[in-house]
Amino acid sequence: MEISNQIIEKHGLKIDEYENIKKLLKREPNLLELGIFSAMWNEHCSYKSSRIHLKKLPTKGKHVIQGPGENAGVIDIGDDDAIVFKIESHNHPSYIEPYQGAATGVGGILRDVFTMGARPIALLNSIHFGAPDHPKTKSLLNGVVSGIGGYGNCIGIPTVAGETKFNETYNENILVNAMAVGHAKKNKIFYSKAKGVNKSVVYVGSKTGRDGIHGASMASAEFDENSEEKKPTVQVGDPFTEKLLMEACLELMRDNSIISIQDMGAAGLTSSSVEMASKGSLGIELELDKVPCREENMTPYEMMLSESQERMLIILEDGKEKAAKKIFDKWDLDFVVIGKTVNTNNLTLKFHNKVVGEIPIDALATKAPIYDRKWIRKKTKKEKIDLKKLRKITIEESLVKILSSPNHSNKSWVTNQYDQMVMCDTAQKSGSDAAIIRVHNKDKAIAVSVDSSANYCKSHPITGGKLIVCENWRNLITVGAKPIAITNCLNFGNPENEEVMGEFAECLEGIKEACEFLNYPVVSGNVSFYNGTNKKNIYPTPVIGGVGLINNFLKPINHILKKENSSLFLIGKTFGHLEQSCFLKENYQIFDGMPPEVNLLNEKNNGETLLKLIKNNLVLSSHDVSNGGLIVTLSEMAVLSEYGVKIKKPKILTNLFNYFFGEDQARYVVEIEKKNTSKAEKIMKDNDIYFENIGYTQKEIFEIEGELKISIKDLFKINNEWYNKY
Amino acid sequence: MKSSVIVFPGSNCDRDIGVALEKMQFKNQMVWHKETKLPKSDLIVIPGGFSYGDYLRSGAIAGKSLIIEEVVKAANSGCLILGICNGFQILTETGLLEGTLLKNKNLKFINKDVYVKVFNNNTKFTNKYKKHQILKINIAHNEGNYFTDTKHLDKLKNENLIAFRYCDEIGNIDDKSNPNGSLESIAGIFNDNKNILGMMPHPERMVDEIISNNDGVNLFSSLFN
Amino acid sequence: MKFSVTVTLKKDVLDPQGKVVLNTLINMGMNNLKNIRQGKHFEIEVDEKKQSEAEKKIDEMCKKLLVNLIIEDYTITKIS
Amino acid sequence: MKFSVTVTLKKDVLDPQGKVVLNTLINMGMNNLKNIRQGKHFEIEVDEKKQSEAEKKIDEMCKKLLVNLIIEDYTITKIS
Ligand SMILES: Nc1ncnc2c1ncn2[C@@H]1O[C@H](COP(=O)(O)OP(=O)(O)O)[C@@H](O)[C@H]1O
Ligand SMILES: [Mg+2]
Repeated sequence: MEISNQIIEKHGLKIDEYENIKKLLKREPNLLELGIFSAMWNEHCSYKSSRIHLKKLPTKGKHVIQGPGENAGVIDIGDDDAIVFKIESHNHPSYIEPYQGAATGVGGILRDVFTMGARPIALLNSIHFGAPDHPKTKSLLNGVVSGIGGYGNCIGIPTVAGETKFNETYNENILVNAMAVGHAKKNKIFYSKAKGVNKSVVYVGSKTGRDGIHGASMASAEFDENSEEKKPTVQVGDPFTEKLLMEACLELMRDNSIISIQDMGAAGLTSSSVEMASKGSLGIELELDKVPCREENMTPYEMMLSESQERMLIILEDGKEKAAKKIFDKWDLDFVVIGKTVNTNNLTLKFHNKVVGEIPIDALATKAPIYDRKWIRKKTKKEKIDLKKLRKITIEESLVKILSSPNHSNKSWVTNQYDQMVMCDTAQKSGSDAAIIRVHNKDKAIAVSVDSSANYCKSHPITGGKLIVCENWRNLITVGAKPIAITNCLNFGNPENEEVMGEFAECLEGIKEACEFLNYPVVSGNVSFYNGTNKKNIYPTPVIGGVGLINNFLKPINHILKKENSSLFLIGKTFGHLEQSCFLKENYQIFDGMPPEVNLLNEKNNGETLLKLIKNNLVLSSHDVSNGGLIVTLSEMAVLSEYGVKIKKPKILTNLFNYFFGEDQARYVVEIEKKNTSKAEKIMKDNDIYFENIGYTQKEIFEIEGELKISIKDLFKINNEWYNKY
Repeated sequence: MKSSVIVFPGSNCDRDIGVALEKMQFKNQMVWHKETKLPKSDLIVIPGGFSYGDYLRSGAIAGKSLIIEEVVKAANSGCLILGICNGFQILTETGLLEGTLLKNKNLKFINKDVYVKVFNNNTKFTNKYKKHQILKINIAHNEGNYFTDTKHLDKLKNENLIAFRYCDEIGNIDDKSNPNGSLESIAGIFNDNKNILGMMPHPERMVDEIISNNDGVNLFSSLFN
Repeated sequence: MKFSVTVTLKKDVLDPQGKVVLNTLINMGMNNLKNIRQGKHFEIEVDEKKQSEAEKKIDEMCKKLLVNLIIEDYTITKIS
Repeated sequence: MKFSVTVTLKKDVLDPQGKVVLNTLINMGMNNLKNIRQGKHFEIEVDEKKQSEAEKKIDEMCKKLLVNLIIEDYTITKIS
């Protein structure tokens, strides 16, 4: 078949990229080869626009066993335990078919984790929808949440934390990011690098169908009016088969049969085989007649590009085929030797005894294009918002408005659809700053949280980048965990747009700076570009997934007030920063201005001091101050508790709105039993952190002296209405 | 006491119940569904999860597996059988328990802690609980909406075969405290001989104070009486 | 030979799914809608020469697995 | 008027349920079984005089709620 410009374009390749392909091949590719190039060279697999920026992130540290570059990152949590984790986006498929898109997103990230030899122990998700009144939002929300639940519940891994947000910037392009966390033995981690010539390449799992052909290119293309046409590429998830595949793989991993293992994710058989070969500087030869197919008459093109789910590629040690096959037979899964490693450095594809495609591995991997795309810095306007000019409201009105808003309403409508307890190690479920998962049979636990803040990142990407890392770090601290490392999912618009690329570069600068300062390395991640429609790009939405460690785990700390008449301390200084705050957004629809400033030094000191307080058993409950400011933080501590608060009027800021709704960073509220306050104060003083005693807890009533008095039952109602009415 | 936990492809609470049984001093064995012989056991547990993906109908395909014939034999000779969640669904599919579990009334998966009231504490499974004791216990299911015909329902009531009913914190039984639309708020039932218990809530999730609470402990310790 | 099997809930069995679907449709403004019941549908292909044999087989499948006879009814139709 | 709606998965779309049911039936000894695909079935009753009107309505229900057009096909049949 003649390769026309139209065919090239259909494959998401640029004409000069095609010229490059011809040079590398020293000839014209055939259609199969072109398809393979398009899959490997698209943004999703090649990271061509992001690579040079990602390189700057700190990825090393004393806990890091494996940084970015493998299926997932691996950290050391002491003894012989390792934690394996990663986050991934499934934005475009979820917009087209929310249930299956979200479900297969969960399935994909789980495979990334168990491929490395880890048993998954927790799932998280970050989901962003358009405005609630946008006609599509409701069904997308329903579909995505039940898809995430459907997959995780069935396979039996608890979904323990996440975030659910609404913003019209996602009207035409929702975000669905899923994170999986697994536990492995330190000396039993499996990698994708092939080794040795003439080793069996084994296909295991589900059969190959015509699902998702060109899914990876779709993930790297903007939507337009014709996106309906791309619909047939949606894959259907089969969590039952994934459960079998997971158990079978983990069983096979108990001995030393596996040289290399790689899940078939985006670009299926193509990317998995190329990646294994490329890492091992080897070639790979596949006999496509042997690929287990679900449909009749499948072509090599379809087999190589299919994104059927629940499949893996394994390179086995000599002589292990029989024993391995027995395991897969037990679990009723296909197990077929479809090829071998070779020393040619080529990907060689045979079909009906003919070579139907032959491509040098490095042309697909190391020689894939890398772009230093043009980008421009964000110009920010520094205009002050004059509160005096705004319509007058009371503190109570404003609090009610925020607590009942879609973004701040209680999320149990979402989280009740997820099995959070299966595996019986979830010590802290959704609803707190971070979830806590005990390491099975051990007296230690990990804490996990995902966070993002698109508004902050939009208004000032560098600060926004720093802020989300800090917020994520704080969320782990408040439950008493030492933050260890992060994964990140970078959801951005079209990288060919200079502003978008600028947002990307600058957010990464911020992330890098915060991670370096906090000693919080990045061990895995994912980039999703082309989020947007018709040149309207989404707000930059990097999502940070953090993992922390709790040694000597005895009982979970969370944000729910525990006792009557205990003291409440506010750690960190309040300046009253209201720009970009919920207060201005929810009450006045004001979206301008800069996000709050980040002071990494204070961030670190305040956090580490709170950890000391927790270690010394002085903290009854704690919560970080984030969106909505101090008053929202306090309400969240009260609504799920039997206790309210009595807060003194502040001495430092005269404007109560600045004080109570300001979103200054590096702050926490902690509840400390009266008898322990002097001990706690001493620790805080010794560590030179700023703190205020802001009041105490009391029964049932949420109160600010002379300003507001409301029962926590009412607050609870206000906070729990929205989802049920939606 | 010796226990066996039957593991189907897609079971996912098998490890959890295994851990709980061992903690409660059972000598436990896991039994893969393809086996044709059951080890000698005082208690057989069919665990929660999504056997065969819950495809077709929850519990239907597991109900046809080889090992189930052995379970039925054991049940008929008086062995104690406990089906939790998917296990309850499987027991109804095999006919060891009557009735069926339909989709939750809101058609959504529900995972949360709910309250149940002990209705019959005069059985092998429940003798350590007080009558009408209220337990806080976790549920996690798509199909927990128990349904049966009126004849059987009358029998359940008359012969005291209802083990647990959903209630609220202080014991009220009404539509509001019924999470899934279950007939008469039924959360668990016995067979005629009371040697088989099927229940939707997960007692194995409630045997560890750090994780949840200890409200499930007595279900297992009762069996030693 | 290809058959279709339709499985429906018996009349006196509660159909939570149908009920929710009905309410949703009514809320969406579908008036004059009186009732909806939801069931399952199977398309089954068997390699059999005689229709009567095939039907017998399909009936057996229904009884043994596809249908929960306590709460469901079924009908078998030949398609091709 | 009463209609039945049959919803089936499109041809190339994976049917995990059908696959498991097929394997189970084969394991149960049902030979000569070639394929099974599972779908949904609705029985819908509408209060409408004109059949064409009724059908239009049902078609709308399918498109708006009952059918996931991305992965499913459907057919509408009048029963009574
Ligand atoms: N999609 C979701 N999946 C699981 N948990 C969620 C989801 N959305 C929100 N949550 C949970 O709800 C709680 C509140 O979320 P959020 O307001 O984002 O918290 P924070 O500001 O502390 O990050 C958290 O415990 C979070 O884990
Ligand atoms: Mg928080």
